[in-house]
Formats: sequence, structure tokens, C-alpha cells
Amino acid sequence: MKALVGALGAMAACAAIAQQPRSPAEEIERYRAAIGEANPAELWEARGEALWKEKRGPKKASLEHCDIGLGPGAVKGAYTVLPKYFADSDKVEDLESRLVTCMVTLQGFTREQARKDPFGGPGKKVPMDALVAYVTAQSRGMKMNVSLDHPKEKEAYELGKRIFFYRAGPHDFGCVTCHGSDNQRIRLQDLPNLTKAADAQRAYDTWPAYRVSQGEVRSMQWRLNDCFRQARFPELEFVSPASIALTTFLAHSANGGTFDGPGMKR
Amino acid sequence: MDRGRRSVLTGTGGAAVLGLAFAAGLLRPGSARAEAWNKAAFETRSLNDAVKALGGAPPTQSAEITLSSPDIAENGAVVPFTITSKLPKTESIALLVEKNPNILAANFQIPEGTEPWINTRIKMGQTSNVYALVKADGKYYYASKEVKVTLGGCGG
Amino acid sequence: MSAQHVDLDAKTVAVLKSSFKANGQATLDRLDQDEVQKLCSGHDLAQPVDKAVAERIEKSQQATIKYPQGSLLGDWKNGEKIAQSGVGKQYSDDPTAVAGGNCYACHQLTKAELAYGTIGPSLYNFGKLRGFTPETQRYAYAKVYNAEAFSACSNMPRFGYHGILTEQQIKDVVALLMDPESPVNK
Amino acid sequence: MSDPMKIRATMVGDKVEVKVLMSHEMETGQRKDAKGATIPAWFIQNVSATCNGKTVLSAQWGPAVSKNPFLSFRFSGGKPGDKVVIAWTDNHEDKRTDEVTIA
Repeated sequence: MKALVGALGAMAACAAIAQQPRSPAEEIERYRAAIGEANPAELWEARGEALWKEKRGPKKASLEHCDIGLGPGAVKGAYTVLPKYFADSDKVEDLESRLVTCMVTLQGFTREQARKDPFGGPGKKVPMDALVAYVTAQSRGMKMNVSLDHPKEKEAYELGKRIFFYRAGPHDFGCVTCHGSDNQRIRLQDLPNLTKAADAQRAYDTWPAYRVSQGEVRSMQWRLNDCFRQARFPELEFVSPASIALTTFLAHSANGGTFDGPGMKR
Repeated sequence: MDRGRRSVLTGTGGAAVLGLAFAAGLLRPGSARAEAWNKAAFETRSLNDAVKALGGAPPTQSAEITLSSPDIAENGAVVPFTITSKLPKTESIALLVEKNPNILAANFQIPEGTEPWINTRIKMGQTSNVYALVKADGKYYYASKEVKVTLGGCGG
Repeated sequence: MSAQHVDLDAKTVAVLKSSFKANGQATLDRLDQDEVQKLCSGHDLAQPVDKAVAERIEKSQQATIKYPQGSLLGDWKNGEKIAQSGVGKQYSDDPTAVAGGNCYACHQLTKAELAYGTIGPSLYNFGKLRGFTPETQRYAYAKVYNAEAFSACSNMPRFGYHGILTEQQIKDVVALLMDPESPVNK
Repeated sequence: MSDPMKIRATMVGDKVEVKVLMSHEMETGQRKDAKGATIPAWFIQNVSATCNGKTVLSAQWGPAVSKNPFLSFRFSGGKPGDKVVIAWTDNHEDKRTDEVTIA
């Protein structure tokens, strides 16, 4: 990519060849390539790793024995099997939900405390963003492999699919409004068609992501919360059943794709 | 999270960067560090004033400076630039954004042995000319280019 | 439709209601669907809408359109501002702020604005291509007021029907599309 | 307390290429909070990089440098095993120094 850009630049500089201005889409592609060279999400990953190992909460315990899908303490590749059914909580859980569960069971926080402040902001660093960045980064380069074998997993998928197609609110929007057709964009942002495997993989595999516009790492839970805000819905609650069902639908649709998060987005 | 912040931004046009002027009172001019930092230069609004505050005469355009960036930034909060100077005895490289409230964004001192090459990221409040200002052998030179800043999103 | 599907549809609504909380102007009743929303949910955009359903929606929605007295052509300059702004109805929006139509999110309009979306068709030269006639003005007004009256299960919000834009604002958007002096027609 | 920087220093030919990410708000002093009050400026002003005691880069920044700043530069005279030390000071006189071994 970089070599190609260089070659185009050299051509444009050559007086014998009429200058061909690049299209806005090509320029945006150059922009993304340039900012992709260094992702500030690495700062969150480092903080998350320290938090994972730190003895916290009333029980003064670390999260190192948390089972996030591949057994207690296994972090590598765990994100690729989430969301999944956990027998101990008798629920389908996504990563954020599972971290809340471990903060309660291992560290002794109340559920209320563990769910509080799920998203960081200017001048406010929260543990959840950092933990999500750390855990997901340990699945980079691995294939998404979400199972629907358990009846509760299958049900979460089916509910998530219906939520995806559910239209409501003053704008009649649903997820499908922006994410149900090929090759569309909102302003200049490409919209993945989340009903198709290739697009679902491309989108899901790059969340969580460092959002350039906000200077924050944003989790999948945040992504869904903010989509519903812009779709003019009420506020989606953190690790709510609908959020986990929708994540199950999206994650399963992305199966087979290689996870490449935390990514970097506008 | 702080939704209010977002609504304030949206209300003024959706740009993630509003303005960069800052209250002089916050800079603690009494401290040694603040004195080392060229406050006057960071308060200027034009290329010539910035160079003057840095102690130079008006700069001349030079083809020996390459200012490289995408022509369109998807978001003004992070705009990547690479600056290369082929001018002999390059001493410093600065980045300036014409339409930011204060023009000077950053100034890098290049000691001998360090390549006159910098890659960094700055904020742009809107579409603007950007200058790479190079001090070489005691004189100031510049190159410039326009970078378009776009808005986006469903709520913008 | 199987019993299992009916169960899941009912459960979907229950799960949604247990998962959202009211925030400012975005109250929980926003999860309640009207007839159009209900009929259009579950619809795969790759498939055409069932003909009978489409006719039913378009007919019922035609009846909702309220045309103003007098000229339909407002101020295209204000129309451009409305087209640029996405403010309105989000819980993060000030409910007293002037709302926008966010037309550029989905449509190309003028040549000058490069950051336009493609969910809807390009509207560049809208009036020039269709002719600057009163009929086209009336169509443009009605389409912005209630897009479901023309295209069932459209992705376009019903700006007049849902009170997202005022009558004057819709006239300004019509002017952006239909005024020969508007940059849309240049 | 500020978070550590993420620094990489690698040999590119006979030169050392340094890439550094810093954790900092880089608040402009122009934004307003939800209540309309101005959020005070808070940004890194001075940056320095040294290798074997010699300054290889120094910089002065304004609030227009992006949040969580990124910087890359190249210098001669370093070799694998040497340490590159980066330090910053902000307008609240917070400081941070981190180092990395050249790979």
C-alpha cells in the first residue's frame, strides 16, 4: 500500500504526466493507512494487562483466574469464542459481561460497582476499556469461532437477529437501516453490510477500536450503545440481555474471520 | 460517559476540535519550564508572526522541504504529517496550521546526527493550509499544502 | 409462521424492554412500534417488500401528509443548513435546539460537499432533471414529509409525520432541491 | 499519575528509528463541559529524547498536537542494546520519563 502511494506520488510529480487527482475515497484510504501505523490502543492494552494482574476489590484478588471462555486464566484466544454460555452464571455472556461476573465472583465487587462507569471519556480512565483492550489483543491473528451449540446460545443468536431487524423510534431506524445493504456509506464512512459474512468479519474483527474522533478505546458494548443513540432509541444498558443477544448475532456472523482488534477508527 | 460534551461539539458544527487558544493564566509563567517553552510563538496567528516570535525573518518557500499527508483527513482530531528537509544544516522543523486559533502546533529541534525527518499527528479544526517551517543554517524556509477535514457520522 | 417464531418475536420485544432505559427525550415508548415499523421489521433489504404489504403502507401513509397553504418553496440557504445538520431526537441532543434533516448523511446534494452518503440516491440536479414544476415541488414536499407514502419500508425517516422537521424547514429543504438558484441545481 | 509511554526503537539500516505513543489528554483549553464551563488547557509542552546521554531530539508542543500523541524520528549513533530515554513535561508540570532498549 505504501509503495503504491509512493509510486503515485512520483507519477504526479512527473511533468510529462498530467496530474490525476486522487478520489476522496483514495485519500481517505491513505489517511487510514497513515494513522494505522501506530495505534494508541496499545496504551490501553498495557494498562489493561496491569489491571488484569492487579489485586483489586474487597477480596484483594486479581482477574488471573477469570474464565472468559477457555477456562480459568486462559486469555489467549478467549475472545474468539465469545459470547458463549457459562454454566456458573447460567447465561450467555460477552466479554464485558464476563468481566463484570469475574469482578463480582473473584474480586468481591457488587454487580452495581462492577457495572458502573463502563466507558471512559475525557480525563476519565475506566478499568473496563483497558481490560477489554488487553483481553481482545490476546486474540489478534486468531479466527473467530463462536458456537451456537447450547440452546441458550442459539436463542441469543435468534433474538439478536430479530433485534438487528427491529425498526422503531422517531426515525424508524433499526440496525438494518445502515447495515443491511452492500457498498453504502454514511457521509464518507463505509457501512458494513452485517447480514453478509465478509462485511461482518471486517467490522467485528476490528472492534474494540481506538476512536480517533474521541481519543478513546471503545468496546463492542460502547459501539452498540452509541449506534442505538444515533438511531434515536432510548439508552441501551451496559451488558443488558439485548446487547449480548445482538453481539452473539454479530459475532457468529463474523465466524471464520481473523480477529484483528483493537482496531483504529475514525 | 459524558454525552454533554458531544452535544456541545455537535451544536457548533460537529468538529471534534473547537479551538486551541488557551488562557495565558494557566501557563504559570513563573516556572522554569514555562520559560523554556516559547509561549509567545504558540500564541501567534500567522506564519510570519510565528517566525518572528521564534527569532527569525519572514521565511522563503523551498522545494527542498517535503510536507506529506493525506489530502483529506477523515477526522481533524488526528491528522498525520511527515516532514522531510533536504536543506543543509537543518536545525528545526515546525508544523503550523493556518486556520487553527493559534498557528504553531509543534516545533522540533534537530541536533546533528538526527535525520531532518519527523512523523507526527496534529489536530485541525477545519480545512486549512498547513506549513512545514524549517530553520536551516540560521534562516527560515517553508513548504505548504492544503488538507481538507471532513465531518461524519449519523449524529453530526 | 411457526409457534416458535411467534414466541421469539414476543421475547424479542420483552428483551428489548428490559435492556433499555429512558434518557432525556428518548423515553422507553420509543421501543413501541407503529404499524409501519412493525410491518417493516425483519425485512431483508435485499428482498422486495411484499406487494400487498407495500400497498397497505403506502396508502395509509399518503393519508398522513399535510400540505401547507401557499408556496412550498422556502429558503434554500436554510435548507442547506438543515441538510448538513444531524442534530435532533438523540438523547444526547438538547431538545430545544433546532433540528436538522441530516440529508448529506445519505444523499449527494451539491457538488461542493464531498462528504455525502450513499444510502439514498444522489439528489444533485434534482430540480433541473425533473423540471421546476409545481407538481415536482409537491412531490418533494410529500416525500420529505413521509417517505413511506411512496416507498414502503424506505430507510428514510418520516420527517414531517414524526415532527422531526417543521413545515417551514421542509419548505426550505424543498427549496434546496427545487430552487433554480440552489447549488443543487447548478 | 500518567501512564507509561509505549516506545519502540529499532535499527533501520545504520539509523535508529524511534516510535513513541504517549498517554495524554492534550486538552486545548477551548472545549466546554456539559455545564458550559471551559475545560482548562492541559497539554505536553516539552519533549526530549536522549541516547547514551546525548540529546537526539527535543520539541516544544502546543495544544494542537493530537490527544495520545504519536511521534517518530530517526537518528545516527545508536546500536542495539543502547537505551533511548524519552521525557515530557506538561503545562501542569506533570512529568514522565520512560526508556526502551534499541532492538
